[in-house]
Amino acid sequence: MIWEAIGFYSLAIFLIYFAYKTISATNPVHSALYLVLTMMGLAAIFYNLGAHFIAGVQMIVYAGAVMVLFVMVLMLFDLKAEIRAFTRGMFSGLVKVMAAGVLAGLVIGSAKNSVVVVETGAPGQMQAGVDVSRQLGILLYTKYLYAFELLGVLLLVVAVGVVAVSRMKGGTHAQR
Amino acid sequence: MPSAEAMLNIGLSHYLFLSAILFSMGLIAVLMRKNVIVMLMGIELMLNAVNLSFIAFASQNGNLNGHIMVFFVMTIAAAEAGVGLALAVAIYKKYHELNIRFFEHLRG
Amino acid sequence: MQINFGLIDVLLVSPALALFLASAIPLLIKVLRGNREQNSFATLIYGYLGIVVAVGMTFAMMGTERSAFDGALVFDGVSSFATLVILFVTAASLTFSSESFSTNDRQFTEMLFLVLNCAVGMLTVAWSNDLIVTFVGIELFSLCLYMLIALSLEERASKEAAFKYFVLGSVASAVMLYGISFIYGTVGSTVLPEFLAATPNLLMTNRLFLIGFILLIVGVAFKLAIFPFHSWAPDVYQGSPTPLTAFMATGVKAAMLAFFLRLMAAQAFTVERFWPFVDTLQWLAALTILVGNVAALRQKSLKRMLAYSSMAHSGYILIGLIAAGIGGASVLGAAGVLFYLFTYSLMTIGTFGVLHLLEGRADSDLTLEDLKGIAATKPWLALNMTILLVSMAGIPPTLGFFAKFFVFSAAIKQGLVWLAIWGVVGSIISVYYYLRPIVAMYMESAVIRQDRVELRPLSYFMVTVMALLVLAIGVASEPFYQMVLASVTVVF
Amino acid sequence: MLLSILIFTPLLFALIVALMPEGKWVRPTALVLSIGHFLLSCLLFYRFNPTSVSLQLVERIPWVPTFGINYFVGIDGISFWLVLLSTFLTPFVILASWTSIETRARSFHACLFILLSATLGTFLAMDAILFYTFFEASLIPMYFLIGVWGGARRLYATMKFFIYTMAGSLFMLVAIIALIFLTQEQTGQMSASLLDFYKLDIPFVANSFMNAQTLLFFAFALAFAIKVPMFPVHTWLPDAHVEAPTPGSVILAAVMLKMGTYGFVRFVMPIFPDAMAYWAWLFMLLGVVGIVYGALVAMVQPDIKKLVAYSSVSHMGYVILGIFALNIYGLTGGIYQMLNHGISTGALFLLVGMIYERTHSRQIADYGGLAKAAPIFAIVFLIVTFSSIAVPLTNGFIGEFLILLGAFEANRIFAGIAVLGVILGAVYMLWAVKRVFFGEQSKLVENALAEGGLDLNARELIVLSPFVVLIFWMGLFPGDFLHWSKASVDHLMQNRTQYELNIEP
Amino acid sequence: MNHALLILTLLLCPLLGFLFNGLRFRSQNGVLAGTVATLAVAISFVCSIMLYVSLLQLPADARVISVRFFEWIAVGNLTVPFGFLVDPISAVMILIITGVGSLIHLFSIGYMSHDERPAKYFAYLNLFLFNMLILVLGDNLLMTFVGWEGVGLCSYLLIGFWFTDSQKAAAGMKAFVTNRIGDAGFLIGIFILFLTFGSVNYADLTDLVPKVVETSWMGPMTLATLFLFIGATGKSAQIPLYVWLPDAMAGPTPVSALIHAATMVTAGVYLFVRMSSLLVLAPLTMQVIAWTGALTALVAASIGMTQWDIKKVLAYSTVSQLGYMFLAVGVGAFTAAQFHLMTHAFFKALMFLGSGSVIHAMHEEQDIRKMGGLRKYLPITHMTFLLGWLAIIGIPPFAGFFSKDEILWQSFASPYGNKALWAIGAITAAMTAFYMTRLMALTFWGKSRFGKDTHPHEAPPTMAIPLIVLAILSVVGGWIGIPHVIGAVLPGHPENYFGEWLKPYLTPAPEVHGSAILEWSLMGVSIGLAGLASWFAYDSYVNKPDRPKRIATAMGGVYRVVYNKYYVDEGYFAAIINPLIATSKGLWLYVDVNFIDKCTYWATDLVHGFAAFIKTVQNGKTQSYAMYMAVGIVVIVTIALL
Repeated sequence: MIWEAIGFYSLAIFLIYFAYKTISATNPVHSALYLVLTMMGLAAIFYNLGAHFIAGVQMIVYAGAVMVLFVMVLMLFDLKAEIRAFTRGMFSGLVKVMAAGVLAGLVIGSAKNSVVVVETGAPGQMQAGVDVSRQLGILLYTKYLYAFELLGVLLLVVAVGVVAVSRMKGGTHAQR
Repeated sequence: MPSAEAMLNIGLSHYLFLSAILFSMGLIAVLMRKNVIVMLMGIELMLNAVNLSFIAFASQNGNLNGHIMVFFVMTIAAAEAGVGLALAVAIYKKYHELNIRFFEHLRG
Repeated sequence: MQINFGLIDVLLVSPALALFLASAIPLLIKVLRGNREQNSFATLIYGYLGIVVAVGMTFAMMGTERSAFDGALVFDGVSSFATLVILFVTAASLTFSSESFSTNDRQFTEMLFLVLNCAVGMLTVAWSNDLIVTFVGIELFSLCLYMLIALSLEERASKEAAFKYFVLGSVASAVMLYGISFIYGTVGSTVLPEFLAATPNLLMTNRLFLIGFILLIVGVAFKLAIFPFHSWAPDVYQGSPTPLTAFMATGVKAAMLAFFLRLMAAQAFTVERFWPFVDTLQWLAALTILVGNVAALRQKSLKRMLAYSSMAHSGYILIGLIAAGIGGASVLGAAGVLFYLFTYSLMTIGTFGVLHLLEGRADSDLTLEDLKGIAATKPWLALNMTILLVSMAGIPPTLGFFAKFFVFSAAIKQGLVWLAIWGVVGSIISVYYYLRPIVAMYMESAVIRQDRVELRPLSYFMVTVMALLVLAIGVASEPFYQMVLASVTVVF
Repeated sequence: MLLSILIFTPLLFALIVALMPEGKWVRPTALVLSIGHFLLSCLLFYRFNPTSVSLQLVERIPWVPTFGINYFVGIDGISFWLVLLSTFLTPFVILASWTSIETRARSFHACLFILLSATLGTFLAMDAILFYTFFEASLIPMYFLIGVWGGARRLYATMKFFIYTMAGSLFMLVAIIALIFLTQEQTGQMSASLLDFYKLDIPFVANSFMNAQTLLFFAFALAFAIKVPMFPVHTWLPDAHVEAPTPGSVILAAVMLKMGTYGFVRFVMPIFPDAMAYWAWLFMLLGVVGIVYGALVAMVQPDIKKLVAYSSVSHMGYVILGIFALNIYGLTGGIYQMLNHGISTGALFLLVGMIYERTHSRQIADYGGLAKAAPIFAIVFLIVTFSSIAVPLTNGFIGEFLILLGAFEANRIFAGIAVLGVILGAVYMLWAVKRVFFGEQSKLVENALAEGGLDLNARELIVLSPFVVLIFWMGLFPGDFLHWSKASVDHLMQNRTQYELNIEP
Repeated sequence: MNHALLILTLLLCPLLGFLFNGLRFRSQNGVLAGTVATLAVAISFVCSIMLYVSLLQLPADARVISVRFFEWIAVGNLTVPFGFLVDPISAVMILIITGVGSLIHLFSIGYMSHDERPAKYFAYLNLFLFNMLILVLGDNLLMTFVGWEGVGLCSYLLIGFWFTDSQKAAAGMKAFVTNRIGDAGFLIGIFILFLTFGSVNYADLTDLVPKVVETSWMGPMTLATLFLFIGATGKSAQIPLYVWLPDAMAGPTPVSALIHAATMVTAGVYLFVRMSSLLVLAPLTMQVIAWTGALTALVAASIGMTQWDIKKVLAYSTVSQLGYMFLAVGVGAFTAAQFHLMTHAFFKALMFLGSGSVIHAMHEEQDIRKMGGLRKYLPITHMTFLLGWLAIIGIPPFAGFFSKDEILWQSFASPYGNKALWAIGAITAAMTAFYMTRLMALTFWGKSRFGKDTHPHEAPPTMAIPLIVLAILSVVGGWIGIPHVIGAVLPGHPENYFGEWLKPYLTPAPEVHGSAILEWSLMGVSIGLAGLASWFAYDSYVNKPDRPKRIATAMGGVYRVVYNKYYVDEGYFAAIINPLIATSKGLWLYVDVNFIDKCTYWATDLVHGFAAFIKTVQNGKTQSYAMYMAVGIVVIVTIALL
């Protein structure tokens, strides 16, 4: 138990630190790299929570693909470190920080004294001895088949759309 | 202050705390960063925080809907990142600027 | 482990399939023919074909309540109604797009692809019975819209609008998703009926669920442009090409309202623990009406004005939603919402269509000045616009009046008299800005315009149809209302 | 079918006129159509049974049955004359605008016909929602009449007119909806029919504002008060009148203002008897203030059309006073005064318009000595003036006398103050007459004389002569007119608290 | 002949005359217009006589001919017939009206021969007679009111007949508006009577009214009669509403004779004679009437003594004489009032016509300082005027003597009267004698003071005949009402025919307690005073022309005040009219434009301000929008969690 706690807290501190660095680094490239670290930390936590498949996907899709995309784009723009990381405005800044903080506080406060887990006979109920990934697959291709296919459509749409947008006048692959 | 036992007994709420903190940090990035790319990173951070919350609940609830959701969210987040970056590229080409404060023409 | 789905499920989702196929075919043709843009009219025909098939399938499947994919999707009156509205506005805005300067160019095929898939996303939201599916649907149409806006030839503001919409929309989705995670965590499921069944109990005991529920509603409210989540709407509406503004102002709302109505069916608002939020929601409705109508007063850009006005209409719809949610005679409220939705769609498509017809260039942002003297040069268009605006102001015997009448009736029936009165006050303010274009068209002398606008027959026809429908259904609203009533009674 | 034909043929006419080619045939066509319509409406004299207290010539077709809304029209003594007034005025308005409306004649006549249709619908509707529909719909053509063919500040005036009126009526809509649900509560069936509203028993608490009947009463009263218009919500009227073209002013004054007072009689009086009785003092007070205030302000107006407009405020104050006197004299007088005001103020606006057409000035100060330059005009104007200031044997006297008598029975103080209006009415009208018609001829008049005749031509005389005839006919033989409404009015007054209206079998 | 037909003819003749002349108002043919109009009135006069004869044939206590043509207004309990009533009271009136009226019409033919619009003039005149006949014949208060307003209307038209003169038009308007004030009171009186007794018919009222004398000011009868009296003060030019009558002299002189001397202005008196049975039940009102009448008589007479305009003098004289009549009404001497009404109609019409003849002869000159010695030039006018003068100053046996003396005696001896009233009456009589003699002296006697280019000429016969007829009437008119004391000593003991005629229809004059000797001596006093004043005036203005000026200087301020008519007009302007106009302007500018409209502007400004605020909030910054969302979420969640 104590080791579990130590593991959690060290991961948590790791995560929060790098998340903080992500949002405060003046150089966007640094931000992106810190974000990669954060994602990896999250993957560790997922693993810790028994979501091994998800942890793997997190590492591959996020830390691998998405963040590489970010870094690529940043490199494309050839950005230097900025003088200021944040937009101006003392008062609005304060309000923003407070709003975000209070939101977190509200969630934390509520979570602390009201987490009640309802046992349901949901179809996704984990069955002992069956592999999580297999169950996931079954769910995806039965109940969430439509959503899954939709996801495919989504990706296709994004592919087509992004290309189209980029080909626009003034885009990276503009035709005129 | 919560008791030491509560601190040490890692449960759902700890993960939720962590998720909430990460979520609000992501939100702060969106709210306050000048650079649009970093704002996009903030959004990714928020989505990740939500994922954390899902996974924590899933392990608590013992069903896989959470995992499915996370799977979907990840895909969508990737797509979103793609679209966001494409838009960023588009506006960069137009304005040669990534500072969010330059995009305030529509107003009033 | 049973796999309980079959052909019937595929048939049920066939409208979406039809749309997707219809969107893919011209794209395929384009790719196969070496990335050469086809005749836009041919492309449009494919789109129409898909829509027609979708409409046919919807009608074929209508009548009984069915669910598909193990309860992930549900097909009942509300969803078929929303489906029809979405398909209708898709057809209309496609028509406008094909004749618009800012959308009809070498990438019209991609454009059509995005629009139709956007409609698929909307349909999914309207059908979904599972929060996961809902979320995917929302993301699908949102992403499509971001890109559609950015695709506009209109250079000045569309990129900015797309980016703003993207950032704010993503934040809103994240928030909504966060709410879904809480709901999932506390209910243990994302399936809507289970969630709704557990709602009354959980609202009493579980704060996390409460937050989750509220965040979910916030996510929906963002799409509906409810105060204070409305700020994106005017900027985005103004920056988008007009046909797409019409599309997103109506289609998105249709989809989200169908979903919202499902939420309201839980009668969560009857739970005492929830009353502070219900009160807040009433205030939000009031403020939405107020802010929408007041801000519209001082807009120069007509599109922006209509954006604010559509925000105000959302406020009226919200009144109906609240009336539907607080128990008692909810049917009235729900029927009012759907009726208003339809009315709103007609009027909005129509007015934006008129604006689109008046636009002479890709990046024109029409102001009142541009409307001056239209009555003399384009009398029929001016008459259509007048009918539509009068309907928006809610003056009988147009459809707009009956929409307001049904919503106010529901509110008064449910004891929300103050909201009805507030709505009335909003209407009074709104009269001013709805009349101003009429003033400009009829009562002020024309300004000489440089750009000649050629005839755009399809759009013209569409606008006329809208105006005539607004009048005709207005005079004979009963059969239509009966239809709406029948479609909501299953849910409520 | 007669009533529906009456209501909807003008729409057809509007279509016909709108689709005609622009040219010299537009006006004659419109004139012939409107005369035909008037003759059609004269059929009412044969079809309407004045001795019956029931609703007659009823047509009832379900419209929105879910809410108990019907297309339900019918006529009784209260609406009888208002219908005829509307149909009567239209041909003359068209004739009067023969030369003054120079642009877009087709649209103009189409607007007039649509307006006619809406006003007839308002007076004939026996279903609250139908009434509301016509009540609101009448705003749109009038909005165009003022906005397109109006004077310099027409945009301001037309907007003010529209928003003011709309503001009031929307509260009425809320109240109507509430009443519909009340019928559901009390009879088990939703109904927007006035006949069912009359049967409602709406809870009322004296000395309190927050009770159902009082609130509903005020919602209705506000709508109608703005329309009438009563002090202090009258300020839209002068602007609208001044900017409106002559036909618009005439219809506005003669017909549209009546919608407000008609609403008081048709809706407020039988549906909210307790609240009406309890708050009658307030409305009598406002009516009296309107009478005196309108007269005083009219007195100092430099613009003759504005003067007539304020005199409208004063005259309509009498109608309100009469209605809220809640006795047979006041009510009969009020209804009679509605007609009188339609005739005399309508004629005044016509006259002002005719002279404006020649001199292009409405400033009283610009005139002088007109009686010599245009004697026939002066004579007609004087006759109408005497009608307006209620000289006996003209129509105005009957109405004012009955109203004041009724008011005196109800409240002596208010009636005493209202009598001041009789004096002030003479003051402002005759003062204006003196400044415009008497004295030396002004430059304006001389110039106009030099350009051509100032006096009325044959067409204008034809327009005005029926007004003059009516002024004396109504003043000398009011029985001929009251006869048609007497049964209904008596019935309403005698059963005010338990009013029921049956449908003539 | 059928009574209904008779009455119809009586009424319709003037109306037809009006229509005939009115429809050809542009006509310059004065003779045709005048002849038609005069004929119309003459036919009416014949009808009146026939009606009178019809009455005579009825028994003395049932001399009532009542005709109802149709129901005019019938609402609720209120039924007003379009009905007419000929009884001895109205018979006297219609005789006077049509008789004097036809004479004045005849006179007008000559007088208006040079006018531009004679047809219009005669049309108005006929219309006036029509209305006046309705007034006196109406069998209910409302019909009376119809005529009441109608005559006011015609008076307005006729005073402003020469409307191109703005002053004259203003005078017409003043007359109408002042009358309207009275009419408003009249209306309230009708309301009170109707709402108390449920009827407006004279016959019903007489029956319905409880025969109880009211002592409270707030009693219905007192209030009603007081309000009716307000009406009468307007129409009959009593304090405080008399101011219009002198200005009304702006109209053509025959109009002044007919309307502002003989007929219309006496309507108030007629009304109270008609309502005498009610009036006696309200003694408080009678007090008010008596004192108002007396004061009016006195004040008007005093002003009359200082005026220089021949018509103004006569106008104030009329006001003063009307005061007498009201004094008579107030003391319950209804017969006397009616009698004086009649004699006054004769001699005042005569004098106005005479003055018209003078003015006609002097080419529209009205200032008596520029006349004098006209006796030579205008012998007929002078003779007739002289007879009128004798009548008005009360020299026996001229008409005025009998009526005026009756009033003075009653005001002294009646239980409603007192010595003060008599004293005022007597002083007024002296003043009347003074200013009338002054008028005679300055106009007809002494040296002529007009320029050489003026050549006064005697009136044509159409003008002379009415003068002569009226002069005869002024002489003999009084003989039908010879007081009992005088009749007792005269040969043949002529009875008071007039009193007997009216007696059954009037509330009998109260028992007079006083001896014949007292009556004789009072008679002597008044005649003596009148004679003295006349001699003084004659002496001052003919023999010692500088004396008046000396007296005026000696009187100083008092003279100035009286000469300026007590500054009543100015006072009304300062106290009522100007403040009213200022208030109205204030209401318009400050209430309508600057308050009510401003309020709506404030509302719109509020809305617009809010719109501006929203526009600033909608600042185009993506992050601000996100912030609104975040804050909104926080607030909503917080509220929901509370």
